[in-house]
Amino acid sequence: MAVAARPVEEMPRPNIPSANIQLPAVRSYQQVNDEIIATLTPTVAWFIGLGIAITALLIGIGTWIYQIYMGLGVAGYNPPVMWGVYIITFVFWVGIGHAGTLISAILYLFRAGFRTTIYRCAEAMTVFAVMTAGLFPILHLGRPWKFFWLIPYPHWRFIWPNFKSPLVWDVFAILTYLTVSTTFLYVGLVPDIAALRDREVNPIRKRIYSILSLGWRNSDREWRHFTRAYLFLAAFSTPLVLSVHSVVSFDFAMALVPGWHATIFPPYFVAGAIFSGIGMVFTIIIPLRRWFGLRHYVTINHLDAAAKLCLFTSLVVGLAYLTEFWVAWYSGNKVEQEYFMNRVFGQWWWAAWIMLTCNMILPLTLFSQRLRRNTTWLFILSLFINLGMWFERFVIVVPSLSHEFEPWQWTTYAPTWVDWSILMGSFGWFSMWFLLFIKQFPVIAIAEVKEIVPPRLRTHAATTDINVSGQHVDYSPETPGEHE
Amino acid sequence: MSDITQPSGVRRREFLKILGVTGAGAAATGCGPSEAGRLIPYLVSPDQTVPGVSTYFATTCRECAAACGVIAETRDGRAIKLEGNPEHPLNRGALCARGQAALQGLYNPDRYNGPRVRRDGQLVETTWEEAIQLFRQRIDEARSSGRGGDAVFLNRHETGSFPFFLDQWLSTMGLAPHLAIDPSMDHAVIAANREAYGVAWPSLSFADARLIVSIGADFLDGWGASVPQQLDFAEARAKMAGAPRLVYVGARRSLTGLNADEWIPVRSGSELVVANALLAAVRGGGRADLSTAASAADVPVETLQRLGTELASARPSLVVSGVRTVDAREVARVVNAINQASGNVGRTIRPAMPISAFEGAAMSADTSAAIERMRAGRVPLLMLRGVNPVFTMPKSAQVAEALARVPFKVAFTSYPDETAELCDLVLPDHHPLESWGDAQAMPNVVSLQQPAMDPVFRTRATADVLLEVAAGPPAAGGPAPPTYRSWLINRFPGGGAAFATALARGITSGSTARVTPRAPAPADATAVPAPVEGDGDFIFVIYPSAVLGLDGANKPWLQELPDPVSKICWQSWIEMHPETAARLDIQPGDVIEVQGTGGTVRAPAYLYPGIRRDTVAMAFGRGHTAYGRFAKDVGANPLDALSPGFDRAGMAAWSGSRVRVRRVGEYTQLVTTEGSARQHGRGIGRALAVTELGGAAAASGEEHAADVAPQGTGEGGAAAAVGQQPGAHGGGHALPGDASHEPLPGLRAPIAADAEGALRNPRTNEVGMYDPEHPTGMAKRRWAMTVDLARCTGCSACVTACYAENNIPTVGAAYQSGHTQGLPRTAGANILRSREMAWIRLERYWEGDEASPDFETRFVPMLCQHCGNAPCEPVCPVFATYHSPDGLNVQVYNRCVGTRYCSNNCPYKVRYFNWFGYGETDRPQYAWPEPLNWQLNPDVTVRGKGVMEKCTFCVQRIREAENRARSEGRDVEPDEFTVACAQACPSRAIVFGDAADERWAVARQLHDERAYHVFEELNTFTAVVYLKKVTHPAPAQLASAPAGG
Amino acid sequence: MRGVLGVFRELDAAVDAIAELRRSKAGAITVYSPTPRHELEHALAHGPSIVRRFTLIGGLLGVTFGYWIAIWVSDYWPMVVGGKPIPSWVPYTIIGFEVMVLVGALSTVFGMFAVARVPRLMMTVGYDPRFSDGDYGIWVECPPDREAKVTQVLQENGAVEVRRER
Amino acid sequence: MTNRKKWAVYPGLLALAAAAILLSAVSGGSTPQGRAPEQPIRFPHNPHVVALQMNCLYCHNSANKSPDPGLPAVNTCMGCHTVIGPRRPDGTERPELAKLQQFATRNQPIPWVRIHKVPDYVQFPHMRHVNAGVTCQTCHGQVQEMLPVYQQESLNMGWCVNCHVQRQVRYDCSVCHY
Repeated sequence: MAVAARPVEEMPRPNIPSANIQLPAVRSYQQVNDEIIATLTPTVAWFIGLGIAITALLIGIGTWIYQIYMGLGVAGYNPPVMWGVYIITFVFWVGIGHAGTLISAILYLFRAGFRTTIYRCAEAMTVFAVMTAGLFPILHLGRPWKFFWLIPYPHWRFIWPNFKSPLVWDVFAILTYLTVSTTFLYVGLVPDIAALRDREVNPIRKRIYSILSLGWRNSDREWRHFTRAYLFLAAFSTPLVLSVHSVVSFDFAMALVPGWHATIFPPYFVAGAIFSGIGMVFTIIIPLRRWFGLRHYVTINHLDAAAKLCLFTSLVVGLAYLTEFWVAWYSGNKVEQEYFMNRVFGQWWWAAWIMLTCNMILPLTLFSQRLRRNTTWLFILSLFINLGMWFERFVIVVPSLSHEFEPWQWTTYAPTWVDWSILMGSFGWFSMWFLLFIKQFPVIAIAEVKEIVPPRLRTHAATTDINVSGQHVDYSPETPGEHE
Repeated sequence: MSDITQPSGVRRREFLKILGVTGAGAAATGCGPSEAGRLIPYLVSPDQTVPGVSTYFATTCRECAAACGVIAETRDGRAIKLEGNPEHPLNRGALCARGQAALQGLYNPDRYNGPRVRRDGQLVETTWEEAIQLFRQRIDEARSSGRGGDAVFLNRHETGSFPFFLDQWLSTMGLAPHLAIDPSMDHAVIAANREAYGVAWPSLSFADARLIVSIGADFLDGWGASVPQQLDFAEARAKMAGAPRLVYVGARRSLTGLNADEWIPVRSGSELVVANALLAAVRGGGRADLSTAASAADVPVETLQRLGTELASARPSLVVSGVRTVDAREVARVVNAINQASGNVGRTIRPAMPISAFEGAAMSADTSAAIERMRAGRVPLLMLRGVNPVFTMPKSAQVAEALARVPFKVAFTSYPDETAELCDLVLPDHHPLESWGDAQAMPNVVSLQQPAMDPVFRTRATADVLLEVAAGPPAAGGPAPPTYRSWLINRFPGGGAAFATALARGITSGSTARVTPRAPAPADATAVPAPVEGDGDFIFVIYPSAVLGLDGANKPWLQELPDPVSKICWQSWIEMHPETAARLDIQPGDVIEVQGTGGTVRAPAYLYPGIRRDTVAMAFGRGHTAYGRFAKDVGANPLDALSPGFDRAGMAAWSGSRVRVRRVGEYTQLVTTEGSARQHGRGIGRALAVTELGGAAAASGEEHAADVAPQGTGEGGAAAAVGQQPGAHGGGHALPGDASHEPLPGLRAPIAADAEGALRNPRTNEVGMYDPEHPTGMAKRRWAMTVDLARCTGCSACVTACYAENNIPTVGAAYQSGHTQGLPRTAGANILRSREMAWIRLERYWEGDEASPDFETRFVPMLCQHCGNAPCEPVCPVFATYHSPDGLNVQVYNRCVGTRYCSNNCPYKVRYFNWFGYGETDRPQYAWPEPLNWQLNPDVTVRGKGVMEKCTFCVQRIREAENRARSEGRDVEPDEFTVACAQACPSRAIVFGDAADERWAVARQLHDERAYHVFEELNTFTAVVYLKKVTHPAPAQLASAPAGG
Repeated sequence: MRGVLGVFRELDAAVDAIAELRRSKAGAITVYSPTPRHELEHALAHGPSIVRRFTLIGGLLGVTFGYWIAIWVSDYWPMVVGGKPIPSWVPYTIIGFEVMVLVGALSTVFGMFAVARVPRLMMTVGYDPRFSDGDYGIWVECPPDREAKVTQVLQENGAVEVRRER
Repeated sequence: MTNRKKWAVYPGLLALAAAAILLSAVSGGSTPQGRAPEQPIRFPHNPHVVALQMNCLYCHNSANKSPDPGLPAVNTCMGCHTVIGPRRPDGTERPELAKLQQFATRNQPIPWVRIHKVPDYVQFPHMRHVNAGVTCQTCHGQVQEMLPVYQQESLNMGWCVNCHVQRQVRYDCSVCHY
């Protein structure tokens, strides 16, 4: 029963994600608490960042009020391009919101250990991204004050939503996803909040943490049901995360618009969503681990493993792009063919090539191990991926609508400052929540990190520990994966 | 939820305010002794009318001289819609766009509200008593100085009693007779006709011709009496195999040119030579003339020769001319000679049945002479009514300067136009819909005009003002001055009772007093082309805008109605051939400057394949510097480039002068509703040659030969031409995306068949989705429509009729552009973003090689197809659109939240979104500034911002008919009512009705062998069925090239 | 509630103490650990969690409700859209699925809370803040006469601190 | 809501009761039911309808032939009230009739305050209902007993639809909304 220590036999290859998740520089549970809770202290830079985010948000809100008062005409809509930046950004944020649940749920089920240190961050990102995304369907409505008509609530008129409409599916999928991922995040946070509570000296904060921690005590009963519930939540979230972006893709695939009406859309969208989500995780986690001094938690090995996932999804997405073309050609449907020619070599070539470059070509660099382990490159690439994925949705939404069946109604589209400032406001909204989150709650799951930190044992001195896999190497700066 | 419409109570208040007006209506129909305006609202109940139910008044349209009969629909004392009077011999129930838009002249927010007088250089409001006193005083002064004979009265040309009345009044007052002006009329043809036939305008019978040749005459759209001509032409075309071929000869393809089967692009100015050659061909001999003519006209000799041969053999034929060059009258005379030589007179040209509207108009040269007398300071008093010479005469004629030399100028116009703004006294006239009158439609047909409602503004009928002036200052307690109405009734044979009876129909036989026409200018025997004026590489062609006419620019419906040819609105443009533009490195929208003999004009370039390479053309109608918020500073006036010139009959010569053209270096985006001008082989507007009719087995080579889509993508693309299967007529098709069944012969809308129970399976008890016995409770009724493209000319009257009926907002005015971000705040900004709201739009596609003159045009009225399996319906999350039991695709405005998904999923793109609060009074984009909103149809919800709208198949008319039928205890009768577009259509191309009931005309039309659905391969099962256009290739072309046009 | 609380630094020490306490049937044992450890679970040898029943029931209820609401709503006011059947089970599967996940996930969490006795409104005896930090704790609820024995077992197995609480 | 299916909604109501109350309030469930504005003339329906047995259509004369029921013109009132003047035979004053006479002599319409109003996007053809045998009182309540007249029914959509369902007449959206 007791864990026996075995001598270290050989150094594993440093970048096998499922096995090599050790945190050589983390030696004890106390260290985990100390270091992670220390990141919660606000800094000047954080206040500045928060200020910028709130400013952007306020600009977005002001613009929205203007838009509600005047009408949607202030945005760049150019019928028949009836959907524009707002729906693009909606899909963009929903996509971002997929990485968190993927990392916390799917990789959990797959026992991919590298998720442990990044999942909290990704999950918080998910929740806030879905919160951001959820605004856009309301924001793009002609009469946003009537948005609740999409929700099936009992009322005297007895008209209910049309359950055959993909938009109602969207409502269900997004609300379910938001609820479940928020629950998931919160449930995972409870033991950590308990840890914060136990450390806190400020009575008010302690009180708040007490309430939020629900009186969590780390007892065996709690842990037993917790782990089981967490597993089921993960098991639910896995099909959910696949379904959500499938449903979002139905918004397009169920329509008969050329360029939308394709059975490939659900897997294509899911892969794209995960791809974009991992891109955003890189964008967030790489600066964060540096600023918070958490490089020995989120090790280069973890990033390397995530980069491989990124590469894989990029390949899936690239395949989907090519399949779309092929299907358009093979279908013999002239409308479809003309649309794809127009998309890539016609009116919208620039958007299509931004998309192809950022999502299909640049990520190929991740085949190189050196670049995978170069955080600077990963960060730059992640920015390109974010851009590329926004443009992917642009390419799906706008060119299709602008080049439909009816040639007389072919048109163009150009967003106005209203679109851009609401887009900016959405980043402000997201950043505000995220910044607030990282200073109130640990961005690395304290309790879960402890699972991969070797427990202190009587049979060993405190200096040499083993990990759950029975392996451990002493920390040294030369340990592969620790260099940047 | 009041956000969706006007604030509640407005309608009620309006109702209270206006209810008394219906008393005037009652008087108008002769059953009440009281006069308009005497009834006090809510004191006496108007026994003729029922609140909430429309009352109809027959009256006369005065938008152009033709004087069609209209029926004004009034509701609670307000005129809300104009329809053609079915009993009127001219328009027979149809009404053009300009006629429809008369309502916006009536309710124009920029009309003068009361008389104005110039004080300290400003026109300020005054009272009628003072204004009339001043007018009377000035007349006395002019008369007492002995110069009464020099006074000038310019009246807009009209027929009927008023010109006679006016001259009578003028002579009573000791003033000179008036000049009747209409610069849009073809005076050259009138002069030639009078020489040849003794009447100004014989009626034209297209249906009896075997060949129609039009030398520059846009007879479908603006030339002559468009509506009767269009009705007759459509009847001719509907004869299919026996229909006449139409050849258009001219430098620019007008709408008539686009409807022609052949276009011979002769150089502007060479029409006379060509006409002479044709005359020679008809008379036989004179073959030598052909090569001269061909080289002068810059067309192949063979073309002219073939036309000559065809013309000589086709009897009867019909040749008309309508050129505006200095040779205009000579061309018209030669054309008359051709018609006489071909034996057309009496058969296709009927001098015995003339259209009277064109009698009695003065030539432009006469106007010019009067202006010159003003410039010389010899005119003591100028009076103008309905004319605007400052705008309609070239800037180089310096009309404004001449007017400045007149000591006192009186305008009887109701609108602040350029000329009125220069006048010293404005005595605003009633709108024709507010006033009494009559018009001579045909020699024995008088069209009566009665007020449909009380005056909207503090205006007075000019005739009444004149009577009051003549009566002298009113004595205290004396009898009221006589009115024009009583004058009319007194002169009416049979007196008041007969008058009242006649008013009910709106027309009566007889003839009004006629002004003796001025003697025609002495016939000049020459038939030699006049020398071309100006220098430069290009020939300038100016044509009157068919949509706007002379004075339509202040009506937003007309401004927003895309030009039938260029599809541009709220803007002026200069037409130029694409190859010429490429040579000069001009892109569409590049501003170009035309420098003519009298000045320059600037406008963006529109590249038009239907114009000669050496010609630039421009429409006259925009470019106002005054004239209210909708007209001012919109577009440019092509006359700015001209020096005044006249043809030998005295008509202003607008075309044929040489000009220089240069690119200015500016760019203005074209305000066009056109996306792609090509169908890309998608089979939206389809056609077949006349030879293929009647189940001919020959495969239609015409369609795919016409398909030269530039984006053909290899074999897959070429093979899969959607909806244009080469084998569609000959059987055999196996291509993906094809319809599942043959469209020929005959086609029943599948949903209609379902509604009739055709999909029922008696053995399994299964019924179709739309079967009356289906649990969803479907009615045995399927509202449907056919659109006959063989009849449709693209004139766009249906579009304006739809605007009028359905409260569709116009969105292009400059004041509505303020919040359309990222675009200049000029007129049309919303249309640059394709936000026009036309529920029915006229698509105009080029087919064939645009580089050659043989390209063909397809006009397709596109409206909501009311699909049986509508793609828009299932995607709406809130059931704001669904399929009603009687087959309508319903849009519920108050349920719509504005996701716009329905529009995305509509393959026909016929759904329109309220981007701004066009229907909300407190928004800057409000489309109906007071009192334009008086016109709003109370049966149709005014849509608020953020909701989707679309064609409803005039559901309010369906419900009204159902209500009426139910009240009378019966079912709706076949063809009892129709929708607004069908009712207005001057080509009778649209038929509406119940497809599930064979007694309706539409159900029979569905069996036509030309029937097809647009995008049938999408299985939308549309309720709108199109009938293919029929082309008539030239006999020689038929023989040599089966591919045709 | 009274009993003895032992604080352990080392995992194997706690495991050994649990084993011995269970053998001695000293009383109800509650083990605190900063992170869930299989070693402790094995030592306690509890049966499987019953949270899954909540999951199952919640999921079934959810999917039923999802289908029911969609079908009932379309049947209540049958409006034809796009020529589709009034109750169309294919699209309604999406509703059924999403509601299943929603209700299933929520009932899992509520079930977990219920069986794990969370939320706890106030801290009772037998807890030490160190348990969320790095130390393990064993709380043995026992009558006063057993306290000495339990204390001894805890101390023998390496507890760094043992205290009686009530 | 139909009575027949009332039971079916209870599960939904239980599940979402709180949200329903909130959202119904904002979504137009509110109605000016019971509104009884002050009118320029305190017109009593009772003596006209009950005592004199006048038909509603005498004054609201287009209710059976138009979507709009119509209001009586002042001269309709004055048809009788020139005889029945503001002064009773015993010399006492009828103040409301004096007001009416003032309106008549000043040639002014009576600015009645509207009570029953459906939104502008609802088309309510009175004649269809009147001719189908729906009494005025069904929608307007016992007007003959009211002084002043007030709005008795909610006139909201659920109320309309309930009747349409019960009477088995069409109740899809385009019957009233276009």
